[in-house]
Amino acid sequence: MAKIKGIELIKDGKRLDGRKPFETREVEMKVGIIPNANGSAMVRFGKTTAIAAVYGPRLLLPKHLQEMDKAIIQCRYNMAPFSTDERIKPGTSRRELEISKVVRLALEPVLFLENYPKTTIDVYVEIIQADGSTRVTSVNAASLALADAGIPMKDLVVALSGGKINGQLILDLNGIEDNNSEADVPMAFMPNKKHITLLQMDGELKHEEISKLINEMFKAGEIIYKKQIEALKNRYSE
Amino acid sequence: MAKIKGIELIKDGKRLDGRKPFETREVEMKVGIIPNANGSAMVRFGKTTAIAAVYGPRLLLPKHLQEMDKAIIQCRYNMAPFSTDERIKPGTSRRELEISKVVRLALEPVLFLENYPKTTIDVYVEIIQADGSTRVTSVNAASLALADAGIPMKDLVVALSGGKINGQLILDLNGIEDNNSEADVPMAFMPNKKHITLLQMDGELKHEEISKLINEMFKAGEIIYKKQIEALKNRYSE
Amino acid sequence: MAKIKGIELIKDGKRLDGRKPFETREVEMKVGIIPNANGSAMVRFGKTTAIAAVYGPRLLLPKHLQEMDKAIIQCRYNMAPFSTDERIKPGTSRRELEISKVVRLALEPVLFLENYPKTTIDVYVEIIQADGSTRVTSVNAASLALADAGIPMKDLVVALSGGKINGQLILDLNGIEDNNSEADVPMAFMPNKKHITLLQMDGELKHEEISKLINEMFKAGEIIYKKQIEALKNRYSE
Amino acid sequence: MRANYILKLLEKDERLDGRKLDQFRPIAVEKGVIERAEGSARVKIGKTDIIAGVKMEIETPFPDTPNEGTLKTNIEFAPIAHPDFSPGPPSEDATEIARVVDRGIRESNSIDLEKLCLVEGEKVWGVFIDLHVINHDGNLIDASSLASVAALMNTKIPKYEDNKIIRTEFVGKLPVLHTPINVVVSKILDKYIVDADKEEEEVVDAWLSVATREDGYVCAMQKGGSKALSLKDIDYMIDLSSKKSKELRKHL
Amino acid sequence: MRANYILKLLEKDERLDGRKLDQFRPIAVEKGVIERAEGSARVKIGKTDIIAGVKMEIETPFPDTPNEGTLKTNIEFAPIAHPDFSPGPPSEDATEIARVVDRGIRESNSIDLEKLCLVEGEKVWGVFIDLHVINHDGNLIDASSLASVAALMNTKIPKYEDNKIIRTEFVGKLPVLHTPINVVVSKILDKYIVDADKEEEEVVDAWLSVATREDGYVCAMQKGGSKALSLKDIDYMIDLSSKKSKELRKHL
Amino acid sequence: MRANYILKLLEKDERLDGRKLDQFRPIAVEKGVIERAEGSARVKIGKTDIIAGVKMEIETPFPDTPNEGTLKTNIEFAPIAHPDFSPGPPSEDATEIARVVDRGIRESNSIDLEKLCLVEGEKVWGVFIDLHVINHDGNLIDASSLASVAALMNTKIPKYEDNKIIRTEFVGKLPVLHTPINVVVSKILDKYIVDADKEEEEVVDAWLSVATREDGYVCAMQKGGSKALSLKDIDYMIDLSSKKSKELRKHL
Repeated sequence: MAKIKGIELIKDGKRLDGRKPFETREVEMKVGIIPNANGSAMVRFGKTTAIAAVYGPRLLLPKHLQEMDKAIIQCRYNMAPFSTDERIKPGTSRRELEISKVVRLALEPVLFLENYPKTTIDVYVEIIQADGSTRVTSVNAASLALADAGIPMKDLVVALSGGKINGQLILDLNGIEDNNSEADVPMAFMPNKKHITLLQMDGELKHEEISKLINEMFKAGEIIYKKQIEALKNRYSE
Repeated sequence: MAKIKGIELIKDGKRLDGRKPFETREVEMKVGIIPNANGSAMVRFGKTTAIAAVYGPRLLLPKHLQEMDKAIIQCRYNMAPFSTDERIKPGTSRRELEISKVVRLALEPVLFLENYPKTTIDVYVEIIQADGSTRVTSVNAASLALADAGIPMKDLVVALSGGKINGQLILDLNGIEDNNSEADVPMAFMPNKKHITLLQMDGELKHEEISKLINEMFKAGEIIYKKQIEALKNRYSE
Repeated sequence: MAKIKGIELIKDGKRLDGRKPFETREVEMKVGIIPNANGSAMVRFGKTTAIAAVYGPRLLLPKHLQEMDKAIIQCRYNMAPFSTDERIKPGTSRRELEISKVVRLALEPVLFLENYPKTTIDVYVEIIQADGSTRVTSVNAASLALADAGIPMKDLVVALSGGKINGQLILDLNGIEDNNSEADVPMAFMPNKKHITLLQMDGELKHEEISKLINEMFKAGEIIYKKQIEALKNRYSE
Repeated sequence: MRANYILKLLEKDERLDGRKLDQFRPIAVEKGVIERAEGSARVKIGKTDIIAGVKMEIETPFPDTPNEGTLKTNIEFAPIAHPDFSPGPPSEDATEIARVVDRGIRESNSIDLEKLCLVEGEKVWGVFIDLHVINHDGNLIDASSLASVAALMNTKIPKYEDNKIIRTEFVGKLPVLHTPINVVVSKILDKYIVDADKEEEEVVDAWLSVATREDGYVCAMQKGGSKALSLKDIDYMIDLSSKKSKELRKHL
Repeated sequence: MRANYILKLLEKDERLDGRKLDQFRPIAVEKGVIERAEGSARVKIGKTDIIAGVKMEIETPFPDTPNEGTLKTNIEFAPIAHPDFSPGPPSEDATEIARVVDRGIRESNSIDLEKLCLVEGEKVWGVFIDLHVINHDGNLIDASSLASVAALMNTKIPKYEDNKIIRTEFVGKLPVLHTPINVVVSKILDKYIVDADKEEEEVVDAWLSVATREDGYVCAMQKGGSKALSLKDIDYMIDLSSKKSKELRKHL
Repeated sequence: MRANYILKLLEKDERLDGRKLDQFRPIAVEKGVIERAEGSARVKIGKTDIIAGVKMEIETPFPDTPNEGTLKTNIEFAPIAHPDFSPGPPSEDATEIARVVDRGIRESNSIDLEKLCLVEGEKVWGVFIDLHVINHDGNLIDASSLASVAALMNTKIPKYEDNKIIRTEFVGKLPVLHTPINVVVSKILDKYIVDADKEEEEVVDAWLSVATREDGYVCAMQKGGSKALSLKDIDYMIDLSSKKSKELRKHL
C-alpha cells in the first residue's frame, strides 16, 4: 500500500477512472442474498464488494456476556483471502478488529437495543473484493441486512468516503486513490437527520476542508440512500 | 515427503524391504502398557509405533458439550516431535486434526454410545515412531485400548493400508512406499461382518483395483485380527 | 545473553560498577504508586525496576477454578517490551511463565490463604527496566504490594540474588554479571525466621559455596528488610 | 419429525424437494467473479453457495521438491453462511473438507506443478485456493471441489519481474492437466442418494466421497458418517459417483 | 448514582473534581525514564499514568517502501493498571487506541522515515513504540499520544556496525518532523468536555479524537461512543480540540 | 484418608510401597528406542514412564553466540499419561520441568556446543530434546532429566551435505562432556524423601531439585512446594541429592 511518488491522480478535473471529483463509482445493492441469514445484502462500489449477514436477535451465550437490559451487537468485518492483490492470511488483523468496532458503532445509534434484553444481534461482513472504501461499503451492506432482518431502525445508515488527492477534495476513493491520497475520511450517517455515526480521518486537512467534505458526503449520501430504499423495495417485490 | 523420480520400489516381485506384495511387516501388539489409563495398547507395524490410551467413559465437562442420550468420543491423534526425520513442532496440524476425525469415525460404529449418556470416551493416540501407515496403526491400537478399558464393543476394529507401487497392488505401505506410491488406501473394518468403518484413497486407481485391494485387505486383516485377540489374551493371562 | 569470553568482571576486589563483592546496588522502594490497585509498589535495584500491583482478595471466576477452603494466588511476571536491549515481543514466554510460578511460590508461605475461600489474590509484576536480578526485584515489589493491600502476612518476603564471578562469590548481580557469571542464585526468604521461600541456582558451585552464599544473602537481606519497612512507613506517613 | 418424514419418503424413493435419489439440485458455475484474484469461480448447488478464489504468490519450494510449485487449499466457514458457523479457527469439519478438496486436486496431478518453478530450490509459484462459503445448505464437499477446479481453470499467471509480481499483466494460464470431480454418495437406510441437502445430511448413515478424473481413474476417496459400509455398498457408490461426475464436469 | 450526579453537575457546567469543561487535569511529562530504551517518556494526566518506550530494531522494509523505516505502535493494558484489565491478547479497545495513536504519528509524517533506511530494500530501522499503562483513570488516548510523541522526541539512533546494533553508542537523534497532538472532546448531553476521567467516560454519549499538527493541520480523527454527532457538533469539537492541542504541546 | 495414612507411615519412617525414605523405585533406562530419532532413551522409575527423543536440525545461531550450536528442551504432558492431562499448550508445571531439565544440561556445560558450529554466524546444529510422558506416577523431574542425558549420550550427528541433512549417515557422536543428574528431595513434615510418587507428591510440603555433575559440582537447583525451607533443610537436601545422584548415574 505504498504511496507512489508524484503520481498524478487527477488531470483536467478527471480522476484516473474518469470520474469527476464528487462522483461516486457505480453502486450496486442487492438484498436477501443469503437464505440462511435473518437478513442479508450485497453492496458494491466499483469493484469493492461487501456481503453482510445478520443473525438475531438471538439469545447470547455464555450467559455472563448477556446484558440484562438490552441487546448487544457483535460485529465482525473480515476480508476474504482473495479479495486483494496479495493474499490475506486467515485470522483477524488489528485493522480488521478496529474496523469491526467502528462498523458496530456506526450501526448502534439506529437500533432499539433495549427491546431485546439478553440477546445478541450478530452482524457479519465479508469483503469479497477490495478496491478502497471497504469499511463504508460494509456499513451500507450491514444497514440493508439489518433492515432485511426486520429489525426496527430509527433510520437507515448511509456511508461513503471522502478524501483529497492532488489538492482536490473528492468522494468515494478507490484503491489507488486511497493509497496515495492526502487525506481519507470515511463517514456514516443517518440520512434523515444527518446524524453522523462513523467518522474517521487520516492525512492532512484543514478544518474547513473537513466541513466541506462532510457537506459533500451528505449530498452524495442522498443518492446512496435512494439506492438502499430501492434495493429493499426490490427485495419485497420479488 | 517428495516423490523420488523413477524410483524402483519393487523388483522381481520383492519390495525394497524384501516383502512380497501382499505381505505385511512384522506386527507387534501389547495391551495394558499405561497403568493410569482405563485401557491402553501399543501397536507396531515395522518401525511405525502407536501408543493408544482410553480414559472414560467419564462425565463430560463443560456441561453444554454433553449429549443427553449418548456418549461422545473425543479422539486425538498426535505425532511425537521425534517420530519422523524432521522434528515436528508441537501443536496440532491440519493433517493431525483430520486423522483424529477419521480415527474417531473408524471406532464409533462398534461402540454402544447410547449406554453412557452425558459422558465422553477419550481416545488418545501418540505416534512414537512413524514409517508409513500411521493412521491404521493408530486404529489398531485404539481398538485394543477400548477393549482393554472393558468398554463393550460389537466387534474389534482391524485396520491396515493398501496401495499401488510400480503398477503393483500391495499391502501395508512403509514410509518410502507411502511417499512414492501411485495410490494409498487406508482402511479399517469390523472383521466379523467385514463392515468398513474407515476408507480413504489418494492417488490413481481404477474401480476394479480398489475392489481387489479391499478384498486383499479383508484377507490380511484376518491375521491382524488374530494378533489383536492374542494380545488381549496375553494381557489377561499375565 | 552471550557469555563474553575471558571477561574480567572483578579486579582488585572491585566489580565493574565499582561495588565490593557483597555490596548491593542502590535500592529504591516506593509503596502505593498505583491508585487503582488494592496495593502496589515500585522497587528498583540499580537500573532493574519492577512495579507490582495486588488486586484482591476478590471472588474468583469462573467458579470451577475456586478452591472451597482457601484463596488462590494468581501471579504474572511480565517484561515490558522496552525493558531490555532487544525489544521483547508481547506474549508470555516460557521463562516468564516459570518466573510467574516461582514468584507465586515465594509469596505463598507468608499468606493466610485459608482466610479467603473462593477468592483470588492477583499479583501482577511488570518489569519496566531489566538489568539483572529481575525475579528477586519482583518478589520485593510484590511483598510490599501485598502489605500495602492490607493482606495479613506472617512476615514480609525479602529477596536478592547471589552468584559467583571470576571465582568470587558476590551479591546482587547486574545484567552483565548475570550473563557472564559462573553461578547465579536467586533467593527469597522470610527475614524473621530466615525461612527460604524461593531458591534457584544455575551454574557451577560447590555445596559449601552455596551455604556461604545463602548466609551472605541472609545478612544483606537485613538491609533490604529495613528498606521495605521504611517504604511502608513512608506510605502511611504521607 | 422432519427427519422421520425424510426417511418415510426415502422408503418410497422420494425426496422432500421432489428430486430423484440420484439427482442433483440445480447447479450454476460462474467463473471470474473476483477480478482481483488470479482465478475465481462461484458455484451454487441449490441454495448452497460458495466462492473459490485463487491467489498466486511467490513461495520457497519444499526442500524435497525444489522444482515444483506449491498448492494450498483453505476453506472458511464464514459466519454469514449459517447460524451455527462462528468466527474463529477452522473446525474439524472445515479442515476435513479443505483436505479432501486439496487431495483430490493434488493426487490427480491436476496442476502441472513443475511448470510453476521460477528458480530451482528458491522461488516457485504458490497456488492458494481459498474457499469462502456464502450459504450452507448441504453438500459443501462437491460444491467446494467443483468451485476449486473451475477457479483453477480460470487462473492466469501474473508477470514476475525484478522480484515483483505485476498483477496487471499475465504470462499465461495456469497449466491444468486434469479435472477431478468430486461426488459424495450418501447412504440412508438402504438407499443411496447424491447431493444431500442440509436436512438430509442430518439423517445420513454413511457417505463416500469419490473424486473421478476425466479419464475414469478414481483419484481420491473419503468415507464419512458414523455407520459402516460393506464392499457392496462401496462398489455401488463408486459407480454412482463416477457416473454423476461426468454430468458435473459439463458445468466447468 | 454517581453517573446521575455527574450529569446533574454538567447541567451547571460543573465537574466532580471542580474542573471547567474545557480543562485538563494536571499534566506531567517526564522524558528519558527508561535508560535501556532508545527513547521513553512517562505521562501522567491526573491519575492516569502511562509509559511509552521506543526501541530501534533492524527490520526488512515493506516491498512497496524499500527505502523507508517502519513504525509500529503497540499498547499493553497491563493488568496492574485497572481491576478490569486482565492478561491476554489486546482487547478491541486497546487495538483501537494503538491504531489511533499510530495513525496520528504516521499520517502527520511525524518521523522522517526515509532517513531510517540503511540498505535499500534490505535493512531499515524499525521504530517500535510500546505503551504500557500503569494506572488507568480515563483519557488513555490523549495520554498515549502525548507519551508517544514525547518518547519519539527523546529517541536516539544507536550505532549499527558489522550487522550488530551497538546500543551504547548513538549516531544521532530520531528525525522528528512534526508533533501531532491528540485531544479527545467528549459530548455528554449537550455539553462538550475535554480529558474525561474514567467515571465521566462511562456517561459519555459520543467523543471525537482529533490530532492536530503544530501547523494547524488536522491529521487524524476518530469518532467513538454509541450516540451520533451532527456536523455542528463536529465543527465545535475540532475547534476545541485544536485549541487545547496547543496547550498540551507545551508539555513536550 | 490416603494422605493421612501416608503421613502416619512417614512418622515411622515408612512408605506405602515399603521403600526406605531415601530409596528410589526400580529404575530402567533403555537407550535407542526410537530408530528415526538421532538419539533417544526411555526411562521408567516405578510406574513413571517417559521417552526422550533428540532431533538434530540446522539452525541459525543466536547473534551473541555465533559459533555455538543451540539447545532446546520441550516436554509434552501427553494426555495418554494421566487422567488430568489434556491436549493443549504446555501448563505451568510442564514449562517448569522443561526449564529445570534444560538448565541442568545447559549450566553444566553438558554438550560441547562449539563443536556444533557449521558456518559461523549462519548455520549450527540445533539439539532438540523432546520429552514425551507415557505414564505419570510422580517424580517427572528426575525421570525427565535422566532420560534427557541418556538420550544425549545416545545421539549421533548426521551428515550434512549440499544443504541437506542425510539422516542415514553419521559423522560422529554428539560431544557430551558432562552428565548432570537431577535428584529431587522432598520434605514432608520433618522427613526427607527421594523419588516421591504421585500420591506422595500431593502431601509434599516443599521440595528441592538439585542437579549434580559427575565431578561433584552442583549445577542447578530449584525449590518447589508451598512451604518454606531453612538453610539446615537445604544443606541436608543437597547432601542427600548428591549422594543419590551417584546411584542414578550408574543407569546411564
